[in-house]
Amino acid sequence: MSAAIAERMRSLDQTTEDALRPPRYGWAALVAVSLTCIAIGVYSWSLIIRFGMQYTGLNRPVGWGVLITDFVFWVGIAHSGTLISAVLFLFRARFRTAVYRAAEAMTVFGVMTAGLFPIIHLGRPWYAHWILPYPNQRHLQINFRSPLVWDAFAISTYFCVSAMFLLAGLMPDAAALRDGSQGLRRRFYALFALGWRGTAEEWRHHGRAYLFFAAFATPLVISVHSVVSWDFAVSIVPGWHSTLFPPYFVAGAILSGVAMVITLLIPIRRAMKLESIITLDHFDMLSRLVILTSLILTYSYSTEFLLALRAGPGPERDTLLYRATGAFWPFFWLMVLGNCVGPLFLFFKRVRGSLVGLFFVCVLVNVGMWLERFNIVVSSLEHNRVPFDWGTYHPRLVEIGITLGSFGWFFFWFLLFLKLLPAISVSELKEDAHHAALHEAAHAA
Amino acid sequence: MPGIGRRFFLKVVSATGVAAACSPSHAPEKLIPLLNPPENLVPGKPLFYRTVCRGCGAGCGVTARSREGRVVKLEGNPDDPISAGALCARGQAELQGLYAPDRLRGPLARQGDELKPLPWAAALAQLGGLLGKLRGSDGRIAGLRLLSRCEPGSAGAVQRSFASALGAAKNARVVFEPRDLASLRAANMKLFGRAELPVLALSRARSVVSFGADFLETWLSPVEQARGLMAGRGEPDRTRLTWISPRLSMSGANADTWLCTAPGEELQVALELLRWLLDPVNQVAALPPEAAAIRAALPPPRPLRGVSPEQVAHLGRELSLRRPSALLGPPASASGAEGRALAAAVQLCNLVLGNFGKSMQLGLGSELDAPSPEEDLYALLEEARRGEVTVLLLHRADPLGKLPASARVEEALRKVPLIVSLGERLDATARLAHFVLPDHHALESFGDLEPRKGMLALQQPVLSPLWDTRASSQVLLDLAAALKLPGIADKDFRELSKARWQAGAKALGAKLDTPQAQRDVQAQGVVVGHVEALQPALKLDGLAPLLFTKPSPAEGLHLVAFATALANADPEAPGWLREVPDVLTGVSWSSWAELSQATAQRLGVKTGDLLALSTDQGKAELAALISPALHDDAVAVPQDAPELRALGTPGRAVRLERTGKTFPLALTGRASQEGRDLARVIAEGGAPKREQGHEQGRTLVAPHEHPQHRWAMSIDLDKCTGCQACVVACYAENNLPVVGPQAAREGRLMAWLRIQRSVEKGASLEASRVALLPSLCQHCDAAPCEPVCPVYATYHTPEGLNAQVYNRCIGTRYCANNCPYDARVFNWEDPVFVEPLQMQLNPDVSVRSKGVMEKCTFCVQRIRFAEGTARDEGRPVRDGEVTPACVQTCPAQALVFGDAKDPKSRVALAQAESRGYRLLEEVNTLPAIAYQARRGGKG
Amino acid sequence: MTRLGALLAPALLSAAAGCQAGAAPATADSQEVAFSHKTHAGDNQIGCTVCHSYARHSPNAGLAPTSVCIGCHKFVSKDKPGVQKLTAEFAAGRPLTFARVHRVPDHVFFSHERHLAQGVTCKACHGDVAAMARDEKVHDLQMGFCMDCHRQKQATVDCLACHK
Amino acid sequence: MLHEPGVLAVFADPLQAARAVRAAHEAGHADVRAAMPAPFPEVMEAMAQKKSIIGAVTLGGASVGICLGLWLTIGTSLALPISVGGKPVVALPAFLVIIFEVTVLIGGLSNFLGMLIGAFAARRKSFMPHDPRFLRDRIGVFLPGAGESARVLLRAAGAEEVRDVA
Repeated sequence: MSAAIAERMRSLDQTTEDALRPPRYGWAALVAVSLTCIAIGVYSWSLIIRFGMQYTGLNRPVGWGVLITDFVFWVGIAHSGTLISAVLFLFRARFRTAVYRAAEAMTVFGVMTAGLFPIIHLGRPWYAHWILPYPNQRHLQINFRSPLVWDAFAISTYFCVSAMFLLAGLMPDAAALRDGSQGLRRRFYALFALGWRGTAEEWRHHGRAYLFFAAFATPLVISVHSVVSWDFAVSIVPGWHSTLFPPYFVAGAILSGVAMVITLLIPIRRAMKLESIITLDHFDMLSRLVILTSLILTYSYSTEFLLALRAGPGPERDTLLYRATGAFWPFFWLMVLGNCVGPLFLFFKRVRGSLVGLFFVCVLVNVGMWLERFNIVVSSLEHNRVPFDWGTYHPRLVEIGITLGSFGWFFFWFLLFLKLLPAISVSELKEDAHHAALHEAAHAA
Repeated sequence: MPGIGRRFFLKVVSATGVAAACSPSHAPEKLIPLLNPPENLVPGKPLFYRTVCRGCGAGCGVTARSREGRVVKLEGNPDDPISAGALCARGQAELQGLYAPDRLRGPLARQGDELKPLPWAAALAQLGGLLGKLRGSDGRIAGLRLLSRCEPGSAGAVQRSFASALGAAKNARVVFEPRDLASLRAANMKLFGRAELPVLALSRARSVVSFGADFLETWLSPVEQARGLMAGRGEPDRTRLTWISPRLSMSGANADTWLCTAPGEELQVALELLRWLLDPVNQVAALPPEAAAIRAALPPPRPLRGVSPEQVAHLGRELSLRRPSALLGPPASASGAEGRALAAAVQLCNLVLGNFGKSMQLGLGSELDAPSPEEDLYALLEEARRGEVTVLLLHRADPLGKLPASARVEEALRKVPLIVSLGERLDATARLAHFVLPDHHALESFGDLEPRKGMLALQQPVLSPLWDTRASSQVLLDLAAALKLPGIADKDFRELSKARWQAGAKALGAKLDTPQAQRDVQAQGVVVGHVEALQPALKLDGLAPLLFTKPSPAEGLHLVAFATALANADPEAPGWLREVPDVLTGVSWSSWAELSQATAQRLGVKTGDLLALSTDQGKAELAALISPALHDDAVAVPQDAPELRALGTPGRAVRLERTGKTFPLALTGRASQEGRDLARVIAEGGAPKREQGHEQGRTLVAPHEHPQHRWAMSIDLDKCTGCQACVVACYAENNLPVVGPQAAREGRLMAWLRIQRSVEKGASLEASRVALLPSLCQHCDAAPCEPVCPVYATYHTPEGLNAQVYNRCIGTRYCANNCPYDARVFNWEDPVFVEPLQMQLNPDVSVRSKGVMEKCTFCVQRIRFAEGTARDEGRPVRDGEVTPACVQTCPAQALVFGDAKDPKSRVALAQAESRGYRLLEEVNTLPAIAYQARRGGKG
Repeated sequence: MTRLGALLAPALLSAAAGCQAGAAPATADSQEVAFSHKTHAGDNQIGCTVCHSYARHSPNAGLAPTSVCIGCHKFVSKDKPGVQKLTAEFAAGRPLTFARVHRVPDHVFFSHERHLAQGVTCKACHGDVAAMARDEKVHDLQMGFCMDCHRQKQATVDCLACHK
Repeated sequence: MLHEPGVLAVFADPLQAARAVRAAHEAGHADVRAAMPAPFPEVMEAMAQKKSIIGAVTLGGASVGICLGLWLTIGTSLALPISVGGKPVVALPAFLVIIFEVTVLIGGLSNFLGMLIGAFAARRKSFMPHDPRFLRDRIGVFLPGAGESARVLLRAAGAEEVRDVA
């Protein structure tokens, strides 16, 4: 009995430590690729900084394009993590333990990526700090009535809280690794262990703190993407100005986030031999989340359109019809395919069960979600209220380069994380392991 | 805690510390004081000079605003009866002509194949020597010719005396105006014995009919005519305008009726109209005694293709009832016997309707230095080709660049051994010259001219010459002195001109006894005497041959040339005139060829296709543009288009082929308002329909009050002609950069004020209307752009302006997205002002850098200036004292600006007008700008 | 709560008023001639607008044209090397240059005329120049400095008063 | 680092460890200390610790956040009132977003710091011999200042090993 438990725990430690030694060349290659992308992105941005936004495809009337699309996309990606770990924690959903660490990491890096775009897309990024309330001699502060200021606050808060949430969970595992390693590695893990010893006293505080984090993070998740949606909903641009946006965006964010988690976990699981820990049941649960959120999204889309059509002739209707039939109609229908139709296949156990099918659906969702943001941002601006100014927008290389760079940036951090920190929460698994053992004992008896 | 230590923490902290510590620093700059203070120049304060605009023949008086010795803005001279304070787009752009980078910066002389710089003294000495050698025994040069633009003043006098003293031929001096209304001149000569152009008083006309005469763009005196026509607009019984032409041009867009003739059919229509008026059965009242004789001289009627007899009759009836009226035409592009015939027919209609002396005045047009008849010019060229011309002096004349290729000018010029060009820039002709002696720009020179009888306009430099140039007249005087020409005593042109205008002014009854009085007149800019218009006596002889006619042109495409208020098609035009999009087509930076939709469909042509046009004269390639308001048989090309020279004079048949290539036209704006009713048209006497379903001005929060002023504007769509003078004025006043064709294509024009167009398709082609809407920042009380700015870069000032603080802007572009009027403009790149154009920049307005949002400020600098003056004089700001550049320059006076808080102010009254409405009332932004709906035809 | 905020916020604002160093002011040394405001405005009591003659009726205060200097120095202290240099340069038709001490950025439209009309003394911004042998920048002339004075004197704090 | 003598027992099975803890309590050992790789509920219950005060800390932080948010938004807006879009200078609905975010931020920070400080303090005041196994697969129970009786008690509970900490 007792030996069995110890055995389980040991094997858990073993798998984690193995996971920290992923296939060397594959890993290095991926890092190299992401670094290249980052370089491309940095160069592209430098062009904008030096020569102005003329290198983007933006114009009058389309003032926002791919860069803002990327921003919303990455904020969305950043949403599953906290949802999975915090909300499911509060719901005591056990299946979370295996996957939440990776998801949280994704959240943190997602926010780190998203946070860049509000700065990149500025005409004068060197004055980006003016958007923050800091003491200055001008007697002039910032406009708290502007959704962009709300953004600045929401994003930074979200980053801090989810980072601390991640660190709190990491402490015990990092401590274990610390004691198991020497030299630089030891110091590195010591940094994350923050002196953790695993005494009952520490666990006492840790337990409470973790609960509160979950309690904070849950409303935060809702608020952050609501705020992002207000960037659009607060304006009076037809196609943006809608009270539906906050729930609609949150659902979308969760959908894209969970989809991204699945897209990442499937290969990670293979590459790091975590099959024993991240089982098919986990994916099954996650894909149920995908179905749920996708249905909510479908509902939102239809509401948006029905309301616009019921509103009768006018900018609102013109804009939405344009979205579906205008210059970017393929984007719109691809979005519908990815976000509404694709996930429906997950109702079939066969699709849900096969990782290939699941992976495919989730990639499709990711594409669909990016396109959704693009459609909302661009098509509404293309058809604003004055028909004389109706125009079109075509992304330019610079914007594509920066988008590429953002992916590079995200995956660079994520790869580092996989190499250096446990991608699964060992301590919580150990707790489970003990329960499992008890169950077996009960069965045996 | 093992591992993580104090040291690590400190590292992080110090790193941030360093980053914070870095801050830029300027090198100390040097202040360089003046040696001697210039009198009456106060740095930082504007000086105003009165002079004359020489952009076209109209001779509008202008006021030039000068700062620190640089003229930064041109405005109309309020004391001048022609401009009355307004100025057209081309007039505004004279400024860029002055600072044009391609202006000649010093004299050039030919050495071998190329023109090399040469000091003035040397150049004049050489030239004098050469001329001296060429002089014959009688001291004259048989082969000397002087080709000059029209100079109705001292300059012309000097040239005449020079030509007659040195030249032998009787027409040694030929006056050449490519845009002259020669046909009208000729017709007036033949009909009334007066080779002059009429002066129009359209404010007196109740109906105006234009036979394709672009009298609001370039024809005769557009500023004055726009003011005249629009004086009668706005009220219920308004001046009616009928437009008779194959193309609905800008002037046509202001018409209530459009008779869409087949190309070249205007003549027939005019004759039929005349015939109808004279036909006894129509019982037109008060026919003149000559009526019968005229009727006798009329050619037999011919069937009309484009226009129905009913339409003619309808027009005739209107004209016979609504008197006085004014019939205008033909356009400058009309030429030859046909042009003369059309002109004659039009003038006879005026005579029959008794318009002369009322709306149509003869005897006022200046007879000074009238352009020579075409024959003289062609004779000169022929002589040159025969090698009889030995010396050709050109003063601001570019025959090679302006005359059709068929005139074989180059061949002629190559035969001339000595060509001297006295111009501003190295135009086509000047490239062939042996001496290029650059003239001052009009704004740099002294002079005087007689724009019309009983009027004297004084020209004075508003800044010291930018380059090493010299007044042409002075050059001629110097040469005369060097050659000891008999009869030319004067040495100094300025003195000569002064003596001349003072004499003229005295003759007009001006008091000039004291120097102060003389200065006052100079400061006035114009001397206005009184001359009565005369009743012209019709010369019946030769009437029949004059009213020559030919059958309406057959089916098939014909070339039509049209004038535009701007000069987008003219490669030599200044940036403003090229970049500001043509008001009807939205084209900037290139020439184009218009086809009707039907024709385009028939030929399978799309806008942007490169077409090969060919006539019996030659070929040219032009970008196709599908026009919603053009006769199916017409291929319309802007008259500034250089390609037109190859194709020859308009009216001739033209063949079209697709080259398969496309041309990247820079097009701006969609010519439709999708039924959103932004530019409203209402039946005469009716009131505009109000927005339904929401209460106006109702907000959740209390409206904020404006303690002192609430600056507001009112725009009368019934008066706006679409001439875009306001747009160009805005460019000039507010340092708007010219971004060039590429950026224009990408929808990145920087204009703060634009004229939006929308074509309202009617049942027939003729029924389709063009609605124009000047659109600028509406300075909303509840501006959607303001609350979304994170850094307060835009906000609402206590005086009701929607302010944009450039130096605070970080460029989120959120405000632009959220502006329902798309009134905000983003700086996609750093502005470029090619040397020396930067000298024109207005020092009272920031030059914006890349990444910054900008927009109309209601010319806040001008508001501040007026408020400052008022405060210095200890009085409140007067109504009409504050005028943004656009309002100031509007020839039609369609824009009114003022303080809406003052219930008696003109703007407050205008805003209360029954036709008044605000743009996009449904979004409830409470704009400061009120529009007055246009009154559409008979409703 | 509101009132408390109102009370505290300015404190926060002015807290780090100094922390924005901005551009390093041009120093008064490296002047071509050792011009001393102390001698002119101080000891000899020459009014500011004698040399800065435009200050009262223009946004620019203006700098004394060399001829104005000569006007006095034809007679006064001709023995001083600086004055001799001045006379020589003037004779040669070359203006003397002075290192600029006070400057505001291009996007600030400051008007001497308006401020003098409202009775603001030169001292208020330029410090007690009459006591300076070498000019020094006493106030940073940054926005905070202007704002302090404008609020204290209840002058306009509308952005467009200075930025256009 | 402070150091105390006592008896340390190592368990493989959380249930046995819990049993040991309870036994120790019954035997009158008020101060029983433990270390383990995960917060096994049995053991934690047996330890019968008093509730952590982190809740209070976090609540404090959050309320500070609320005040900071109010002060920042309302205060700065009143410091230089600027009219935008005809909206009131103090627009609470808009400010609520900021206030919420600041609240969560400060609350979260204090929560995290509270936890760190709590853990740090615990390490400072009550000594628990460290052993890497306690972070991996073993549970340590430590009775400070105990003697032979404790050793017996712990062995009885099923400890794998029991040793004195001098």
